[in-house]
Amino acid sequence: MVYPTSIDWGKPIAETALWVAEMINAAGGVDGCKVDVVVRDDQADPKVGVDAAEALVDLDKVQLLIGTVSSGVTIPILTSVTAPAGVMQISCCSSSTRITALAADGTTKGLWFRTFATSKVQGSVAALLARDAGIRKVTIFQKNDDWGQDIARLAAEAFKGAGIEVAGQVAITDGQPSYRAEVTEALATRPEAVYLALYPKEGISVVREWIALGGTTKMIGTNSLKSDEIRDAVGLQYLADFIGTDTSTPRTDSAAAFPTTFETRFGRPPSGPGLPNSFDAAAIALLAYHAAGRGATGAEIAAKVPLVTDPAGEKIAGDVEGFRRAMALLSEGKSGSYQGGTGAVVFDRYGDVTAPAVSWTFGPGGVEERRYIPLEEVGAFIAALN
Amino acid sequence: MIGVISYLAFFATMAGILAIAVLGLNLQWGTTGLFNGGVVAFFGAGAYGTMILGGRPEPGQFGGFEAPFLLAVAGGVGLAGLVAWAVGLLTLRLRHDYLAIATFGVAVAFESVTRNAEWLTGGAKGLRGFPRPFEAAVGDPFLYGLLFLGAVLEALGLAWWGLERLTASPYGRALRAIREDEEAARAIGKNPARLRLQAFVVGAMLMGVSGALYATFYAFIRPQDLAPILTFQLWAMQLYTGSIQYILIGLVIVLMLLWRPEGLLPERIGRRTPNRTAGTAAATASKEATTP
Amino acid sequence: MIQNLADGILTGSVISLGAIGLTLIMHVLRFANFSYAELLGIGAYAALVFDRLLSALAPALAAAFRPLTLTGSLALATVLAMALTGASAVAIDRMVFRRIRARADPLSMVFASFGVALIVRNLITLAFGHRAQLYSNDIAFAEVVSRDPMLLIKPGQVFVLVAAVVLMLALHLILTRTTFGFALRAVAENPTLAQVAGVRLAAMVTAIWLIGGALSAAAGVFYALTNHLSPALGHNFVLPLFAATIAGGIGSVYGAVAGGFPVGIASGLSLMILPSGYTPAMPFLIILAVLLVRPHGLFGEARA
Amino acid sequence: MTASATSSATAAAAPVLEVAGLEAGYARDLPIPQAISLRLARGSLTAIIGPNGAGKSTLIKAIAGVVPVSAGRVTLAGRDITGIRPDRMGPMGLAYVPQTDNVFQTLTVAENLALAPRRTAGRAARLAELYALFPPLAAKKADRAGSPSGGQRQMLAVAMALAQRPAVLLMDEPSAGLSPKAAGAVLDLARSLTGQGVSVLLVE
Repeated sequence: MVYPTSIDWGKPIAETALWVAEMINAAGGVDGCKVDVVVRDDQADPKVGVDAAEALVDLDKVQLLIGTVSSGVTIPILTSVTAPAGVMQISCCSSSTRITALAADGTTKGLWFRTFATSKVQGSVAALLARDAGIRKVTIFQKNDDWGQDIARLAAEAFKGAGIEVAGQVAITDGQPSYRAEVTEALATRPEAVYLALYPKEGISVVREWIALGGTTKMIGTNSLKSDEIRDAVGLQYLADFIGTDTSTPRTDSAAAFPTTFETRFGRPPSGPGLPNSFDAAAIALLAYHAAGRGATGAEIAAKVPLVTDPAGEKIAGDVEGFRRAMALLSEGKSGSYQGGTGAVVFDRYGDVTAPAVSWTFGPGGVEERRYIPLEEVGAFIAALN
Repeated sequence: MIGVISYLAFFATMAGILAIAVLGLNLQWGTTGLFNGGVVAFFGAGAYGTMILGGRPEPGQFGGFEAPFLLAVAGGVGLAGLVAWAVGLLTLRLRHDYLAIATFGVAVAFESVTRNAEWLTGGAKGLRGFPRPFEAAVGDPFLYGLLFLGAVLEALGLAWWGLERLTASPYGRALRAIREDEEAARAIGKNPARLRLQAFVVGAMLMGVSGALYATFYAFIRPQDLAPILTFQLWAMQLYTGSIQYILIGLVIVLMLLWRPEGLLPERIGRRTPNRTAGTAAATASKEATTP
Repeated sequence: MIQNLADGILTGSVISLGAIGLTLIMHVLRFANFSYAELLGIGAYAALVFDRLLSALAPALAAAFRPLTLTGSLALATVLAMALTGASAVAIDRMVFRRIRARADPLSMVFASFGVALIVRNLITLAFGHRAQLYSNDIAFAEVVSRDPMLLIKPGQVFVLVAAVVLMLALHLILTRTTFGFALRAVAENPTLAQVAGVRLAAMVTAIWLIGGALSAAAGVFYALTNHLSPALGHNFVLPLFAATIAGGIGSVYGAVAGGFPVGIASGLSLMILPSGYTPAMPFLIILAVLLVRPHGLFGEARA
Repeated sequence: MTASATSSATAAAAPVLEVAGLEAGYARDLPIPQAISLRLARGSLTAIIGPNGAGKSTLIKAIAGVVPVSAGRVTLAGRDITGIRPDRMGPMGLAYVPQTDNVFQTLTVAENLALAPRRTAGRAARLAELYALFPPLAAKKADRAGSPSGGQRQMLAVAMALAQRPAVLLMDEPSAGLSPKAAGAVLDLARSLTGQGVSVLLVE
């Protein structure tokens, strides 16, 4: 397993995956063997990540690699380590649509899966929410990295598809002393609302500057801004019109149960990003491993993934009991329908999942959910855009 | 056992690839005394040039000419040389810290272009490469890893041999003369400006080779790979090895940097001059102290 | 256009203030100090601590001078932070740079300065966390100075500009009216000759760190006043400070002042020519442009 | 090194400056004076002559504390001053005028002079004396020291050294780059100083 364990938001993601391994072991282990998870840190750096993955594949002889978070690290691992070596790779959190393209042209050899919906869902939902709010002209602030460029491009397409004018796209490179020039530039486009595809670090500067210069308080932001830091630094009085987007878990029992079981195990609610996704990635991967048998190769494990996520199969819960039942089913060659922290996971042929969405806003007590947008509505909207 | 060898081969491949860039740095700084603070720009030019020429076509993306591997690498290296030539014309008359920061700026500007010129470089998400040459034909990843390492070491050996020949030749002596005393070199009829530019371009082309192999190895290149820290890592390798024989060992020595600022072999390094630009003197001293 | 120019001047004043000490250090100690900009961070956070302490001790000080968000306690805290940062700069020199100076070459100094920068940044993170902090949560709205052409200025920025200019004037008076100032300029021009003329180099180096630290602290507070504090505050200024120093000419105090403004202004104006993603490259294009015309910077002299 | 020492005055019994077995500089890039010994009498004018690159300059710099001494001793009026910091030489009674870059070009003439006696007693009086001694400097007080002619710059450099009230004055090629007339004036000045009890050591 490769995750950025040295980074504060990366550690809980790794711990969640390890927790799954504990439960699988409690349920009897993969094909009767105790799962031994080797964790390596990628520091969110591509060179470190590739080195870590290479060591896992060569030295530890893994056939299954779980990881990692940043698409920029996941992609080189996929193209230079796991796919050439025939190792299956599953990630909780990489959202880049570039991986979809890699899967489409066969580079990933069907060895790749992820439990995190691509940026397309969020970008499209932003347009849906803007349309519903009657906004006709937006300007986009985008973090100038792969994620920001990706989601801003997808959002811009969605805005245009929904008949909303994109008046400007302003790139925000992190680590600059001042974003005043960028904000001035955006101000000149006189938008009715701004779309913020930013992280809190530069988001605070940009939003405060934007408001101080008299910019509109109508703002639509990505899930990356879901933090108290923004609320405290900008002030609730200026965030009344803010709408956030996020992908969501379906409103199923299994998804609803996840926070409770997580809190029982760790003594705190699952507040960081990607935790249910990490849970599901690990669970699906290990169940598929079980189905393939202890000596299986990466390709053999990958081939068993559809058995674990068969919508027609028996429902499998994400706990020790559920895993025990699932492994019994799989040993008999039957399929199951895994119901995890992100609901019933189904991969498309490129290893991608789709997801329902929510809109949220800042409230006195923290982030408050506004509206749940079911999978069907998201799907219909995206289809209508094209 | 095969796993250990395979991992070591992977590690040695990376080391070998970076060592080629260090050879380039050694020619620029060690031999000619040019303080290049923007190694990643030339490394990046090699990598991006190779990827654009050799990559597969993608919608909305310039490049993807699927050129044969060696042609793509030659193009990348040529691009690195071209960038170096233009940069050199502009900046080589500057000295020391000015040159360092000006070239550092070139690297930042280069990174900026790769991050933003999406049509050309794929933007921040990077540029996807081509399947590694002969990988499909070889089939076995372990064997292929060894073969790739062999090719890298061959390139490294070739570059090394070439540079050894070069530095031992009268031409190399002229370069060293410029580093030591430009006025004297001019007096004996050398054209320092032209020699410096040539050394700068040749060094940058070696960095381009390194970048080309790096991008080939990862089959992927993106702006984050061109972070300034890479320049400093290569500098550390160059500084704390001094002589090109020790460049591979340098990888390990980098780690000692923080708690051994005086270098690995302090007792063998000559006394330093406070009056002169002591960097040159120290580098000279350490280079000669470690050359057998 | 006018707006970008005005913004550039305001950013430039902070950069200039930070670059003054750096130019002296780079010239006298002859190494590119990559940890220097961390002094801005030290200063800004020190002022935060003093501000919280003072406003707790004397609540009357916590009232803001309208229309600024600046409070009496922060003004006092800034002065204290300047002193503390100057002292920290001297302490860092004694603990790290002076030892390396004695035995190794300038490149080791450069690498050591990287180490120092990392340590300072991590210490700040350890003590204050990653989160952005603010002196005051109020947002000071910009005043419309003119509608056509549109010109918006924040009162805080005007204050920063005035305060920065006052500090620079004070430094100018010290440099031109006192023998201490003559000695400082003498050291900046030619350290060896200054020693021959009877100037104690070690004492002047200490003085330079003190002055540089104090001015950097002021720059850090001024920046945080119109933006916010984060552990990366200093780091974000490394490149603009170098740009200002080189454009002005290493070793020239007036060059640093003159260099800060073009760097700030060009960063603002660059958006009129280049897409916003290219702004980080802007300071270097300025350096290149200046060095092409004047290889030793605007105010620099050729040196041996 | 092949330098010969000539003295205009007969060496007194107690030399004011004594150099014994001096070696200095670096093997790598400077000519090394080896085992040099010399004695300077009070009020004497001594010149060291030798070919270029013989190490005369390094010798004088070593005495002044600007380059490190690797062996030997320098004694000034009986006190060992070997290798002490250059800024402590002035108060000890030894002043040094470098060959080039010997004034601060970005400072005014007055500022240059004001630097030197910072820690000397009777500073105002001394400055007045110097301006009286060098009227051209008094006339150009407010000018940048980089602007006057070579002769006047050399004059300023000497004045800066004299401001420290030295017993011994070291001059490194004081006539280099000057017009014959200006060079003559500088040498006259050096000679006149010996009359005031200053010992002058110069290399040419």
